[in-house]
Amino acid sequence: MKLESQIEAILFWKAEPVSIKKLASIFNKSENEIKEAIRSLDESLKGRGITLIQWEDEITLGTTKEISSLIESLTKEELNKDLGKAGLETLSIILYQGPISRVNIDYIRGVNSQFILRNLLVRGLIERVDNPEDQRSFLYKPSLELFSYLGIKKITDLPDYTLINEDIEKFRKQTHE
Amino acid sequence: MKLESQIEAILFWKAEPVSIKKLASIFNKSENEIKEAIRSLDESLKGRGITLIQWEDEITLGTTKEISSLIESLTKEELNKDLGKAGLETLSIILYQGPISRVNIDYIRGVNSQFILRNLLVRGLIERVDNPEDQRSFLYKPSLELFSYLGIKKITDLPDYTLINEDIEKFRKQTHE
Amino acid sequence: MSEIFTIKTPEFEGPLDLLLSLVEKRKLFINDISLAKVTDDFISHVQNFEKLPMGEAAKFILVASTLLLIKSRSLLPSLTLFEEEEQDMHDLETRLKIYKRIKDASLNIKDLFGSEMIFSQSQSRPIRPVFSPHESMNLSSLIQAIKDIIEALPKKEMIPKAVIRKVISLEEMIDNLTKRITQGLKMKFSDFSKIHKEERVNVIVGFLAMLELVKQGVILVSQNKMFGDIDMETMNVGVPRYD
Repeated sequence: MKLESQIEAILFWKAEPVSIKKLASIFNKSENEIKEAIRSLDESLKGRGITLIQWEDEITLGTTKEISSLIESLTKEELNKDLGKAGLETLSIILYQGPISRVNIDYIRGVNSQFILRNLLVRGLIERVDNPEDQRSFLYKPSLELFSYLGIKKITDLPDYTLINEDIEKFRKQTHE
Repeated sequence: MKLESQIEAILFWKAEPVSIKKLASIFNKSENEIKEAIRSLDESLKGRGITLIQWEDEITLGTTKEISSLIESLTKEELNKDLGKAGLETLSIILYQGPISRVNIDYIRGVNSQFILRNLLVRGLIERVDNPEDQRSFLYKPSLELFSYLGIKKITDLPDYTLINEDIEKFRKQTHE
Repeated sequence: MSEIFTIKTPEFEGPLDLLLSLVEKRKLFINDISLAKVTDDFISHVQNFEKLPMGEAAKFILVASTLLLIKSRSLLPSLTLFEEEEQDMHDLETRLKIYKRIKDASLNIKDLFGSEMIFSQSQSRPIRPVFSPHESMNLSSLIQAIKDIIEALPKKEMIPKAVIRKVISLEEMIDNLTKRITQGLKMKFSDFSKIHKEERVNVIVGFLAMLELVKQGVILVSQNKMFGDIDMETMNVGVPRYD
């Protein structure tokens, strides 16, 4: 059985985001071999009812977005689609610039983001990870749940992802010249 | 999008057996059309990690047989894994505050508890019951096994039971003002 | 339950949001010229905010003071500023540019959010539980966990009773300045700003007021050396003051 199919089975069974590192340890393969298999799995899933969602090191399976309106009509779970101005701004910063610290989010927004961050964490739209550069603080990153809400498979599916980040980088450089 | 892929998506999302009759009504097709599509889905899934499991009139998706021994050993491994701080936090809230909805657990923890709840359910530490106030959600409460494992007879035997619940109540009130 | 913790300033998410809306209302690009143009609008908005929590008000005032620097520079190009002030001015421009980029992007995010969702396996799918508590889960660790949670619960932010003092208006400052000048005194700008030594913003407002007076031809200003004090005197009353 091909590695890509084995990975598919594990993702289906886990039904939550799994890291490439974890998959490498399960199958006793290198991370590169896993990444390669994920790429071919993604290819094989084209035209199928299920799809692969990935952000950096984490992957999970979901339904294709072509069927979203049908499932939405069938689901009993409550879908909260209201973000509000503060939520929308903060999510956009985290999507385009994440993982990012609260200080940097506040810097871009010009206001304190503490409570809106808590709110987004509670809703599962973002996740908090340790800041490798500062033990006392956290970095915020998009969750795969957020990707599901947006109907994107990977971060580069966001409109103008590269362009926007290049622009922001350019603005930053100009100040420090 | 082909009907077989749409069926695949619905089965994936439902993650429990669905009758052919039900599928026919969801897609507004005849049962024969559904059966035809299921046959081609079954064909398409050959060699993949996910397979169709059909029993009498009901079908569902599952992992392939080839990988079942791996999944079995992973399941055992998972069950014995320490759930860490997230597990302790969530379980303690359910212990003191249960039956409690996920929204309320998330609110107290300040993060989303979707995955950790499922892990606690799988371990038989908590139980899921219908929420009488909201058809779309569940309430979570400690399992009887957990009670006897912890050596408590009734919930009020928990240390500082009243005090702790008062503190949480205070937090709720203050933020709802 | 979702917006409980957000403290909203009237209409605007914060000073950058207000500033951006002012620049965009005039259909301007973000640069020092456009920022100088909207300075007065910004200050008059801030003056109209009746009650702001302390922390939030400070953020608005900080931006206002940087805008005043930018405006002063545009009125008096030879004006020498401290390095830190130069940095603040560049910084504000950069922040506003980044903020605008993010805000524009957020419109796309808004359209995408919830429109064509990807669904994961249903949370209500059946479970066959196997009772397997981990040894780390015992009564004392669970009690410790809930106590830690209670300890970490966010405390409600106290909205300070003291309403933030309004930024002294440009008009008040001009009046004040005119009065002193016409009393025939020749005074140094640093003396003048000592009278209002509250906040840096007041010094700057004072400075700006002075520049306005210069423009109106009411007073004469001389600066003998770089970073030196600025002497002010009225054009019609020539009574010198000796230190």
